[in-house]
Amino acid sequence: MLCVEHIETFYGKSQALFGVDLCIREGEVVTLLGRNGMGKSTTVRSIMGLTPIRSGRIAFGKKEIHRLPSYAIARSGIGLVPEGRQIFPNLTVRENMTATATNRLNVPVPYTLETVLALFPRLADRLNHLGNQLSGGEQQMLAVVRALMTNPRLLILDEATEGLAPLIRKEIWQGMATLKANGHAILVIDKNLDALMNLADRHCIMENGRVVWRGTTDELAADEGLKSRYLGV
Amino acid sequence: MAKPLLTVDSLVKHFGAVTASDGFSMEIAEGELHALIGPNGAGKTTALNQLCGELLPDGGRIFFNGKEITRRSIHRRARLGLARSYQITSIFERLTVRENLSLAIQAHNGHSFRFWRKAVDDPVIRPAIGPAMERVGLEERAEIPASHLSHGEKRQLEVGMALVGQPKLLLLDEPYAGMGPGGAVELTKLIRRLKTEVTILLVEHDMGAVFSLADRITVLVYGKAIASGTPQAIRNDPEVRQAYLGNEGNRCFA
Amino acid sequence: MLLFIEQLLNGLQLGIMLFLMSAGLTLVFGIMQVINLAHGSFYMIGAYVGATVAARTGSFLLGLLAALPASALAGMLVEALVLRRLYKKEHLDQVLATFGLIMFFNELTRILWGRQPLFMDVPPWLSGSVEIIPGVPYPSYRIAVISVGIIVAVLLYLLFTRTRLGMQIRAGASNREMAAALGVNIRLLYTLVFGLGTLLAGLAGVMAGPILAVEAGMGESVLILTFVVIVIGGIGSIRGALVGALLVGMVDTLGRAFLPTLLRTVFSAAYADGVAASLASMSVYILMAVILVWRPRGLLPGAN
Amino acid sequence: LEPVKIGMITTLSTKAGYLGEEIRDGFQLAIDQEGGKLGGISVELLVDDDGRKPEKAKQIADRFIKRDKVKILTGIVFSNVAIAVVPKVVRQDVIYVSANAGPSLLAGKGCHKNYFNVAYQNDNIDEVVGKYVNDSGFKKVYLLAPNYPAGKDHLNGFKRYYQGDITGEVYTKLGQSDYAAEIAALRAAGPDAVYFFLPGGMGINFLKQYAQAGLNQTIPVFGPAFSFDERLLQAVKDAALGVKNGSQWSHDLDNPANRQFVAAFRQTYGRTPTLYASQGYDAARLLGSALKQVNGDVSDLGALREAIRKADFDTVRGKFAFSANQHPIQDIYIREVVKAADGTYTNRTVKAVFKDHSNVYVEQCKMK
Amino acid sequence: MQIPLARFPNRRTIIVAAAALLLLALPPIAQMIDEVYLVTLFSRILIYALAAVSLDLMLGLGGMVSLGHAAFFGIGAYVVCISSFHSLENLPFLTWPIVVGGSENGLVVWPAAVAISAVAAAVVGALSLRTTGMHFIMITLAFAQMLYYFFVSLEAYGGDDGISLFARNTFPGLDLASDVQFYYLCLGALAVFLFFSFRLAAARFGMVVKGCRENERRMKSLGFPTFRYRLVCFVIAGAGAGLAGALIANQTEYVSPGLMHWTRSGEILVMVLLGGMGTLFGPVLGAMALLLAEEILSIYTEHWMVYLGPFLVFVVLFAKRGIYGWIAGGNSTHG
Ligand SMILES: Nc1ncnc2c1ncn2[C@@H]1O[C@H](COP(=O)(O)OP(=O)(O)OP(=O)(O)O)[C@@H](O)[C@H]1O
Ligand SMILES: Nc1ncnc2c1ncn2[C@@H]1O[C@H](COP(=O)(O)OP(=O)(O)OP(=O)(O)O)[C@@H](O)[C@H]1O
Ligand SMILES: [Mg+2]
Ligand SMILES: [Mg+2]
Repeated sequence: MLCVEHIETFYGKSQALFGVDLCIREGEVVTLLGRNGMGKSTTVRSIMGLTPIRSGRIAFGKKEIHRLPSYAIARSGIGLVPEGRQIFPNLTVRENMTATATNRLNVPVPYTLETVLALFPRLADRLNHLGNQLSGGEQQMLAVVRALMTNPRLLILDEATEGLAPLIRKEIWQGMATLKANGHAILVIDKNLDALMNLADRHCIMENGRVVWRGTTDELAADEGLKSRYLGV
Repeated sequence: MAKPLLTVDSLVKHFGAVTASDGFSMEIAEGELHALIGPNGAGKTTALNQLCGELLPDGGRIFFNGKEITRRSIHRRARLGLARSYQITSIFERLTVRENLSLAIQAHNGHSFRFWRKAVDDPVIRPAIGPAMERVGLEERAEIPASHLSHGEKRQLEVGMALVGQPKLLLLDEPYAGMGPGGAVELTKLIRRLKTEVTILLVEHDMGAVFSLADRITVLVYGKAIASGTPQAIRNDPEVRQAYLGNEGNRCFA
Repeated sequence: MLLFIEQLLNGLQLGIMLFLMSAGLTLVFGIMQVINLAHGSFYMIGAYVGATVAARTGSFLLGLLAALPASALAGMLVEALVLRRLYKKEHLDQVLATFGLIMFFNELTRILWGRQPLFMDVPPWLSGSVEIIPGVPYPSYRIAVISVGIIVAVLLYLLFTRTRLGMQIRAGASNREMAAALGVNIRLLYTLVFGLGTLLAGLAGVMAGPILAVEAGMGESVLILTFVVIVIGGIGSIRGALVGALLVGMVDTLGRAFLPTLLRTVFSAAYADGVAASLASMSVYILMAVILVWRPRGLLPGAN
Repeated sequence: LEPVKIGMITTLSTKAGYLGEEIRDGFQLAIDQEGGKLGGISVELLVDDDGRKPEKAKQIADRFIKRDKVKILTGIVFSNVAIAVVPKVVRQDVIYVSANAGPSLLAGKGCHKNYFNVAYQNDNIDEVVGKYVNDSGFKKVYLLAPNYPAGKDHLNGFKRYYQGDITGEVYTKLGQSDYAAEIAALRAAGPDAVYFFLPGGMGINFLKQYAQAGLNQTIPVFGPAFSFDERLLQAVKDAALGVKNGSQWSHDLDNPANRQFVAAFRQTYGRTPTLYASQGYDAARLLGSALKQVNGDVSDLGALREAIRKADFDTVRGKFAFSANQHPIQDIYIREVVKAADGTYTNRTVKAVFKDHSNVYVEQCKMK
Repeated sequence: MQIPLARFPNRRTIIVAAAALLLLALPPIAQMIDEVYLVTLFSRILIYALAAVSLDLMLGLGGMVSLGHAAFFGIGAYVVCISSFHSLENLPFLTWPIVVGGSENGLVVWPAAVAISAVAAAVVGALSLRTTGMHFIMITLAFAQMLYYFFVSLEAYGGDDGISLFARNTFPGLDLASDVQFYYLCLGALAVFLFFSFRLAAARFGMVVKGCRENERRMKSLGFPTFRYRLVCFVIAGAGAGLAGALIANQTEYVSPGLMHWTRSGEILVMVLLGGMGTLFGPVLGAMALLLAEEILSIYTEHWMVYLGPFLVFVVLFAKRGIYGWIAGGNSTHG
């Protein structure tokens, strides 16, 4: 469904990605692993068109998207939970959720205000608070909810469980499992390896702007050296 | 138990209808690593903000090192030896890593109404800067503006800046956020080393880290401390389990 | 007593007129967070186009109808050519660029329309006066200005707080990148909002035309006052702008009207008049300084 | 022979830019009529815009004097700019001929043998209205001016010849645009006439709002010519209709020089000249007469000064001579704003109130 | 800041050296090509450059955007003119408890101008620094406008008409009536202030102020009483503007409230931005560019603003970090 072919991305003059390839199929959960500063978030930003690629190709479904502006990429059905939350601080919680909410792909059972509030009751009593008045974890929930409510076909989670309490984190993983079951594709970046192993089908490990290893969950589990070499655990 | 370094006596803080601290009390003994945990929105960051002076409490008192500091300004608390790192990264984006750290060093070495000598040549700053960079593992990034660091590297810098001033009490608000699995291991090592030098209050949702590092844990729910004790006691406390841990404590350490 | 009520009304009227002028700036500056010093230029463009068309056709309404699209188009053009490239840059780059635009527009009007002020008259159907309070005839045109101001206030308030468009605009103001990544065509939206802002500036210009001199550079004197209004009210909130405008209008009017009398009770007449006149000139700025010292973010700051 | 250079420092930008434009156009017309000459001597007019800023004007004066070796300067519109520039340049052995500003300082204590004013002393224009209002039997007058020294000077000029009561004397903010509060207070005070000095846009705003309040039907307004020149009037129109104002010149003054000037100006620029244009024109003609006498030789400053002081030219005002402080002795008129046959708004001379009027600062002037 | 001076002959040092040489040699050159008016033009430029550099100290270094900087400029100028007025008229300012009369001696008056502007800056700063961002811009504007209207209605000293300086101040060893000597004095003042600013920017104090610009909250939690540092920075900038004001009063031999109008503050701000904010040397180029452009364009066309306006826009869009950044290239800020 999403095909990233040999993309190179620069921040100004410094190159961050050196030919990254990545593929996600319908209904699949793929992870991006790697140490800090290896280019995971940059890959995500490139896909979303936030940091346009210098060369390479990105296709989503049948469409080439790497020359489209961000909003068009999002509208083609990709939802993003960015790293560092990035909720809109000057909007209320309710506004944060509804400002960009749509069901443009006509999902039969869309995420709506009611359904997500059931998922995160904590947000329900904060509906009229401004975004920047929320606690860190509440902001993180909001960022997840905001992406869900665009009802995407592909959901990208960049450190989406950062700062969440264990119980909530578990809820999120369960939610992801449900999404996957409903045929959504998911690209996850997270440090919580255990949870990822339960959820994901395939993994990519990045180092210095390149994908240096890719394989299935079983292959990853089998190779302990891999983890210590690339992830430092 | 050693004498308390910090005593918090029934803090109250309201934000409109929300009561973020609701008679919150706790004590931190000199030399211990005290963890503060609790569900999202329980009021942990708010409590830290009141400790370091960014928010003034509506009620209650705070004692640090024997002195009441409830209404002191932020920078004076910092001078007394209270340092913090922020949950949402808060660094000097357009300054280089070196400059970020050198500011942190300056802060703890007398006033800075020095208009003539270059800061880089300052006899206080010069020798301290190298070790400081080494400590956070950013030597190679020294001349890079902080805005160009990756998220995780920024977190390292964030914690590093709080450490530089050799504080008496270090408030760490979710230092693990954004650290990759490898970084987390490194950070744990770092904090373990720090434990021997400084008293630490750690707010963290990474239970692995909390249970392996903390000497004592206080659990905050809805602005109140519902339990306080050793990790072992907390892990087995049914109330805590229900409000916060689920069965995670078990899974990691049982 | 009647005089006092009349002066209150004058204060209200000045306040609403100031609001009308600040409404456009509230959009551009308060909500989009773009510092547009050239905002006054669009006010001027509105007034010039309005005055010219009204003079040619003899109809105020046609002048109004021509001025609105003219200032909106000019605004969108400027946005697309210049400001669009500056959102990501620092605020100060916007200051420099729009300062240049002021120069350009002022001189351009001088070239196109000549150096002397233009004429614009109250439409005949608004030229009478009404006695709202018995014994105090009040010009109908000013009542029309008040009404337009209130309508604009209500519409803007609804647009920003009640519509998704309004939310998306505010979202874009705090984080363009995220808004785009969530599917908002922020570039188009901003061009349109900027156009709406300059359209409102043009509206204020046309409305002011019959009361004030229509001349090159007319925008700057208004500009500073509208910035004052917005800052007093609190950046980013329409309600704040309204409150700020009313406050400035009242303080300015009442200061001019009653300070001399008040001071005469203490000082000699000539001295009192002198001091009162100076204080009245400064009153708005004193008000702003006091409010900002007391509440550093203005009276009703928008969230940010 | 090299053409004689004349430096014109004037205001062409800012809201007041049209004033400088008028002076320049009037001056230029005189040169063009002689085919690039004044008094038979070929001249070169250098014009620069001071942007209404005193130090910029000084900078320009410096450039004119040092770089272009100009011996004759003219053109400044505003009194404060003149006060900043003139004392310095006249000490540098340069003749300054003012074509508009006539501040009291330069007429009195600060007078100088190299400084001539061909337009008026500032107070003249108010004095004439004061006298007229007084003679017409108004007993209660309300005064309005911006809160700055020039405002007070102008009102003092008015009061010098007006003997009745003053029901109110209000000083407004410089650059004020809304006069609703002042108008309400004025109505409450119930005067039988109003005199205002509000130059430029302030005057337009006041007149429009005064008319909209319906007061122009009940309480007559008087003012100096500055708010009633032919270009401003096109922006005020009906609101100014019937207002009597004071001026040393009007386009309908019946003398051959004036008839010729007005016709030529209209033909060249397609509009009726204002008093500023007449002053620019007179300044040029005055200089022409002097240049002719010294035969184009500006190196002998004494001779040039003498020649200027004679004022041997056909002024568009009919009669003109210099007083001891080198300001005009001239007739001063009351004019009325009327609508012309072609639908434009203009002034009609009502009567000459002062004959051969000088100024009160002569005594203070100890010319060196 | 530590980098540019360390790596020796780089583009930046070359530009600064070239500009310094040019400015030093200007009077003889002007004499040679018989354009002596250039000397007065450039002394005006130097004075505005000094004002712009002082603004850059708080703007570029401290991130404090002031739209009221001209107020301190004006105060400096007024101190000179009023003091000379009192000295000429033999009117003491104060008769009790001590007699303080006017003076025309530069060594007395200029320090007084600097001190009084600094005091004014301290008062304005203490009140303004409670706010940040746009509010700070506007509150500085408010104070400047108050001062503007105050001087407009201050009849004793000429009000809106302004007040003339009968003759330039005296200065031991120099004849300031000579334009060339005055020029070198201005150049000297600018050079000293610039050098001081460079040192300041790299010193501990400069680092702290930069930190406050980036993230004041963090500075506080590191233990800095940020308000004090920012206030001192504000005061130093105000004092610099006061010095520039004292010089402009001598250059023009005249001062009026127009010098404090917000548009003047705007122009100084534009000089800083045009030259390159935060570069300290950039504002010198900015002042030069803006004033020269005005001067030259207005010789050729009366509609010079139609060209100057788009030029400014062009600089913003295409010259990264102003003129200095454009010719010096790369990372030319000091922070
Ligand atoms: N805005 C930026 N400007 C310049 N360089 C950047 C920028 N953002 C990131 N980089 C650089 O790009 C590289 C990749 O960063 P990226 O954020 O993609 O890493 P990451 O794998 O997501 O790390 P983390 O786990 O810490 O979030 C890093 O070396 C970083 O320094
Ligand atoms: N400025 C504010 N205005 C209104 N409510 C606030 C404000 N700051 C915090 N709150 C509320 O107070 C509660 C406590 O917030 P706090 O940030 O202390 O939580 P926390 O324990 O740190 O949570 P987390 O683990 O998610 O970071 C939250 O519900 C939050 O919404
Ligand atoms: Mg990342
Ligand atoms: Mg928190």
